[in-house]
Amino acid sequence: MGDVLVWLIWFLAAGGLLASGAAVVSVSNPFYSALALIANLASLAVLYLLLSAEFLAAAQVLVYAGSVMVMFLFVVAYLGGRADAPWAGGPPLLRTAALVAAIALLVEVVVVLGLAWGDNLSDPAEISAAFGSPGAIGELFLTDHLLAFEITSIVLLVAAVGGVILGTTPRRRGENEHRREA
Amino acid sequence: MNAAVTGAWVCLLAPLAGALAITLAGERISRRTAGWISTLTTFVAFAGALDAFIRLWARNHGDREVLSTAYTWLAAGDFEVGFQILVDPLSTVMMLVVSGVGGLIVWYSMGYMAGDDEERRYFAYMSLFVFSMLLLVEAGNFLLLLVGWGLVGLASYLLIGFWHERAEAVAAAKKAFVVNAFGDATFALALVLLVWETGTLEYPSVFERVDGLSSTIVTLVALGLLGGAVAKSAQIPLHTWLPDAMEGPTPVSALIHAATMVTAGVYLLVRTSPVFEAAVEIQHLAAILGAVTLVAAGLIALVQWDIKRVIAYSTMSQIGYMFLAAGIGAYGYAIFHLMTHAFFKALLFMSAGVVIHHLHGEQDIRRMGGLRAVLPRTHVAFGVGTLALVGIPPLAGFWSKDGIIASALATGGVLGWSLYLAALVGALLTGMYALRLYFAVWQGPPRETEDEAHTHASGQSEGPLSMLVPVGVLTCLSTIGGLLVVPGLWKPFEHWVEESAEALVHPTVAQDYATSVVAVALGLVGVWLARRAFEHGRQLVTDPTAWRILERKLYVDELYDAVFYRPAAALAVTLRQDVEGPVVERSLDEIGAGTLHAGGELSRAQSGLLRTYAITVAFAVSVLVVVFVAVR
Amino acid sequence: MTQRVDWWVSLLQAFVVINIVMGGFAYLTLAERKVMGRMQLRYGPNRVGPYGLLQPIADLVKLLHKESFRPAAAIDWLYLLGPFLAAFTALATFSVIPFGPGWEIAGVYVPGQVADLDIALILIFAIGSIGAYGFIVGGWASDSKYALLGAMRTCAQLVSYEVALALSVLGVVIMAGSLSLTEIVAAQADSTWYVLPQIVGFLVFLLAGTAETSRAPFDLPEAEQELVAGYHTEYGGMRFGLYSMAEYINLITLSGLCVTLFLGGWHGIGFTPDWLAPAWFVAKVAVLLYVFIWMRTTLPRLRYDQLMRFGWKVLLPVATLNAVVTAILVVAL
Amino acid sequence: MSGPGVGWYLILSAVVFGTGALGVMLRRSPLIVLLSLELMLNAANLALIAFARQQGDLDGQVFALAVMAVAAAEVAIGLGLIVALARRDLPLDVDQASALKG
Repeated sequence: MGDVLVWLIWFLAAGGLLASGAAVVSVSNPFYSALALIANLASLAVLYLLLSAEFLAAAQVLVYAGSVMVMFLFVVAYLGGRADAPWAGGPPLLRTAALVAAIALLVEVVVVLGLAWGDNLSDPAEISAAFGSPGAIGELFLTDHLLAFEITSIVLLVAAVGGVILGTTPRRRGENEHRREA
Repeated sequence: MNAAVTGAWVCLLAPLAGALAITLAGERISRRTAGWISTLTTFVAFAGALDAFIRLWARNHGDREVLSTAYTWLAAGDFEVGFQILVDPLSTVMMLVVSGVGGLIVWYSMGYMAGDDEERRYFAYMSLFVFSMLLLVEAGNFLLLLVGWGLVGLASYLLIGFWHERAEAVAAAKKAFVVNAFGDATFALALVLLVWETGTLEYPSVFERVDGLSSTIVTLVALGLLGGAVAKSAQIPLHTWLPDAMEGPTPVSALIHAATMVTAGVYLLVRTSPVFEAAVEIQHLAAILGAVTLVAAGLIALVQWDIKRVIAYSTMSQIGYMFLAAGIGAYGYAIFHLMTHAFFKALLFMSAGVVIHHLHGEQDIRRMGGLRAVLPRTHVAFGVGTLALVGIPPLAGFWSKDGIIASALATGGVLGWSLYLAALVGALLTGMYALRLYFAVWQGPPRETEDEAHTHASGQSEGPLSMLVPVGVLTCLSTIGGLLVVPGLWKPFEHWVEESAEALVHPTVAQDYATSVVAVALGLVGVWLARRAFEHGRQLVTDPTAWRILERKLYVDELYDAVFYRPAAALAVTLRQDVEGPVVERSLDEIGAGTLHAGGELSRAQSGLLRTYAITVAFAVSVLVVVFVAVR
Repeated sequence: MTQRVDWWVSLLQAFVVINIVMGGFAYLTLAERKVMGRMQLRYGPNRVGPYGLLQPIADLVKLLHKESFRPAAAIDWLYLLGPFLAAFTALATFSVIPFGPGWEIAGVYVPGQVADLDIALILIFAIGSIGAYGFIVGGWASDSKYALLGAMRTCAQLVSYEVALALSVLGVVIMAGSLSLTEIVAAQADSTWYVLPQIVGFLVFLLAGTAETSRAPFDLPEAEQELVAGYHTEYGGMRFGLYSMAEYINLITLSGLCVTLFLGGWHGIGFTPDWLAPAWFVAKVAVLLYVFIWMRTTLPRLRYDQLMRFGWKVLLPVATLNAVVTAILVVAL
Repeated sequence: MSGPGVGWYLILSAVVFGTGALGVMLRRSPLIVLLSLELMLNAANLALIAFARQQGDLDGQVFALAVMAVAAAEVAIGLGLIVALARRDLPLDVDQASALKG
């Protein structure tokens, strides 16, 4: 019964993921697009839980859905009518090329996956209860991946400084209070 | 840990603290405060040195060697170097000399430098120098010794070029630095060889293993060390920087270029004597270089006109004696002469400083004369210094210099006799140039500049108290400082130093006194010659060719110019014209033009549109995936 | 450590807890009106029932009977989604807060909270941050200037103070060495209530929490003099009721969290029998709620730039410093 | 692990990635381009975490966390740019922003 339940949840989450992903790309209003991405993130969080990545699921919801996307909605609301841009357009050649490229990528990935399917994608490893816990991930970050951790922190710092500078325009100084959330 | 080491650490760190305090305080303290900080920290260092000395004295004979490690400074595999100091009889003597004489000179500087625009910088440099010199003499291993060695070079460079708006001072500082860097390089190479061959830089283990090395290696190591010593101590052939270094302030000349730094070479020879004893040829080479230097410098000193340059050549000459002593293994006398020389040479420089101060910067002895009436106390001090230099008993120079000459006699053989003769010639020359200087400055009728100065500064005394007291102290020391070694009577100093480095020769009492008679007689002959020349109003060197050769300092500078500088400059010009221009620059131009052209063509692909980029990337990736899959 | 819990027990427990919390919300509104009344030298509601005790019921009935109108330009489904999202997340957060040690009732194990998770603390913040969407979506969908401005203020304020809030808790996490609320409570029983060593964290948490729940003096999003009623200007009837409920339940949850993290959770002073644990928990929460009401009647509202400056330039550095110092001390001692 | 194998997650990830790529290549609103980019990053994250589960090795999760942090930074800067564009009354249309043209 548990097996069926997992499959059911997987199908629901996968369906949500695909549908919301399609919505992100296709709707014309950025506000809806952002909402769709939030739904997408929620579906992803469910999938992460199925993959025993509890901490990542929570972090995803907290950081991504909770803060980043709130900021996104904030900006969309702030821009109001100016946020609307033409859906697509440009030369039809460009559109065709884009479609061809995307489909080519997709087909290739599926083909590559199909080639590898039988060999080593079938049986997942045994894992302990601590798999995906904050403690285990934190320890990895401070030992094996310390450099990556430090570089990430520098990237964040640079982004924070960049955000402040972008928000501080000489023309209207008073408005940059909101931008600091970056 | 025992207290002897505490004093030594205090001695080492007090001047550093002073230098840091002055530097960090900047303009928040007055110039005078800066001077006091520097002076007092140096005297604190002296107190520490005294403490260390007394406590070491109290220990048993043969147990007077304490190594104190603060922490492991460098470690690479088995190789370890600690930040450590060595307190033994030799280093305590050096500590006392450096901090004691140093303290007096820094104190003197407060009067001499008063009113200079950058006194704070000056005192910070002085403290830095004292720290570096103490680090050099207290260093507990070769690497730390090299650190101190380099730092004194730096401090010397900074202080020679202290008046950096004067082109000559800057040039002299550069010259000193370059020549010293040459010595530092050979020194460092010697250390590299040592690490390579013995795997350690600790004194005891190096000295222990040095006998096991091949003679080539030992010779090379000794040669490298000697190179460092020769450059630092301004011995021929690396002596050219010292006379030029007189561009610095006079207290600097007294401290660095007479009393302490230039004698570091002698200290090195004595400290590392086991290495030199394992490479006898090189040790003898040191003695020979010393002998050559002491004669050549004495000769050049006969014809110089600049008061400070005369004293500078005299310094070279006296250090030649010390090298001679260290080279034949008379370590006790080498260090003894180092100490007495520090007293009377610092005294000479400081008295000369009073004269220069009085004459508002005039240094040419042709424009001096008859100052005895104006500066009576300085005259006495200068006179004592001169007689001590010449080696008239019972002044300090007599005891130490004659000990060296007697040791040369005791060595015997062709080498010993040649050195003996050279040293005696040196004694004669010393009498001549020292008295020539003395008469030119103090006796005779006053010259015109002096008149001007007199009218300008009517009522001016011989300088502030801070200048006179150190001069007085040094006068006393120059008078009685030599009594620490009286042949046949007692030799506490020699025994003390020789606990660190056992001497190879011990002159008999008879040799000692016989030498003294000859040497003093020769000195007096020199004095008599100078007196006669002065009375007849002519120079000591009358032959114009000889005069010219000596005035051009034996053409060493010209030789270096011709051998090293000109070929290098010519090569550089050739390379610039024939390689840099046509080959390198032209090719760069071509590459640049080609890149520019290619860039111009390629830039047409840069549409600036996000979507075209994204599509291009996507296509590229899909192609790459196909390639990778196909290749696998 | 964790005993197996039957799924129907959890379901039943969730039902009970939700109802208790909703009841708590109802009487919190009454308590707030009464307390504020007394502080402002008036009586507060006292007509419906003895001492006005039935006032919440009357309010509920009124809200339910109101006509549910909405602006013509509002975006239907988002306009409806907003209040539900807000109320749902507010209720969901309470599920991980422990209010007792767990009991054995008639052979069935009943845990001390609805769900015991290793990462409960992160989960609370995660769900809490989702709650912000209820406000911004509702405000945006109303298609009204006041509502939009209120929503944007809420948005900025929530995101800003969430950082300080999360950082203020870090000290507790470092000291307890766990993100699990039950373990944090247990760690406090072993040592001391973290309000003592973490007094700085506690104060920052209290201030940032006040801002997170948009309570006075940080109630900028609903500043009635400037914005009518903020993001729920265009809401009426039970939809307004849901927003109101979300805010009050958030306040209760925050107080519960504060009790759990800093005030020893359900542990009492001295020996506490297991059955009395929830009472201690409720008592501590009640005290905190009283403090919040007290603050509302006492302190004047901040200006918006002051609010932002306070959050970023005061609370955030203090919280960071607190976390760093705590980390150093924990490692050093 | 009961339920779907890693391959299913990977296919899912590929499809979402393709969708995101399509959005980046087709849409003209910079906001939606940014959102599509996030979609692509998340698809990559899903693949990383799926592999982490399959290998029983947390490295993949660590990378995913780093990707999240970088994505947050990227959104912050992207939004900053968009707001800066809007403040200068420039059109919010990636086809009209070609100042970097060579």
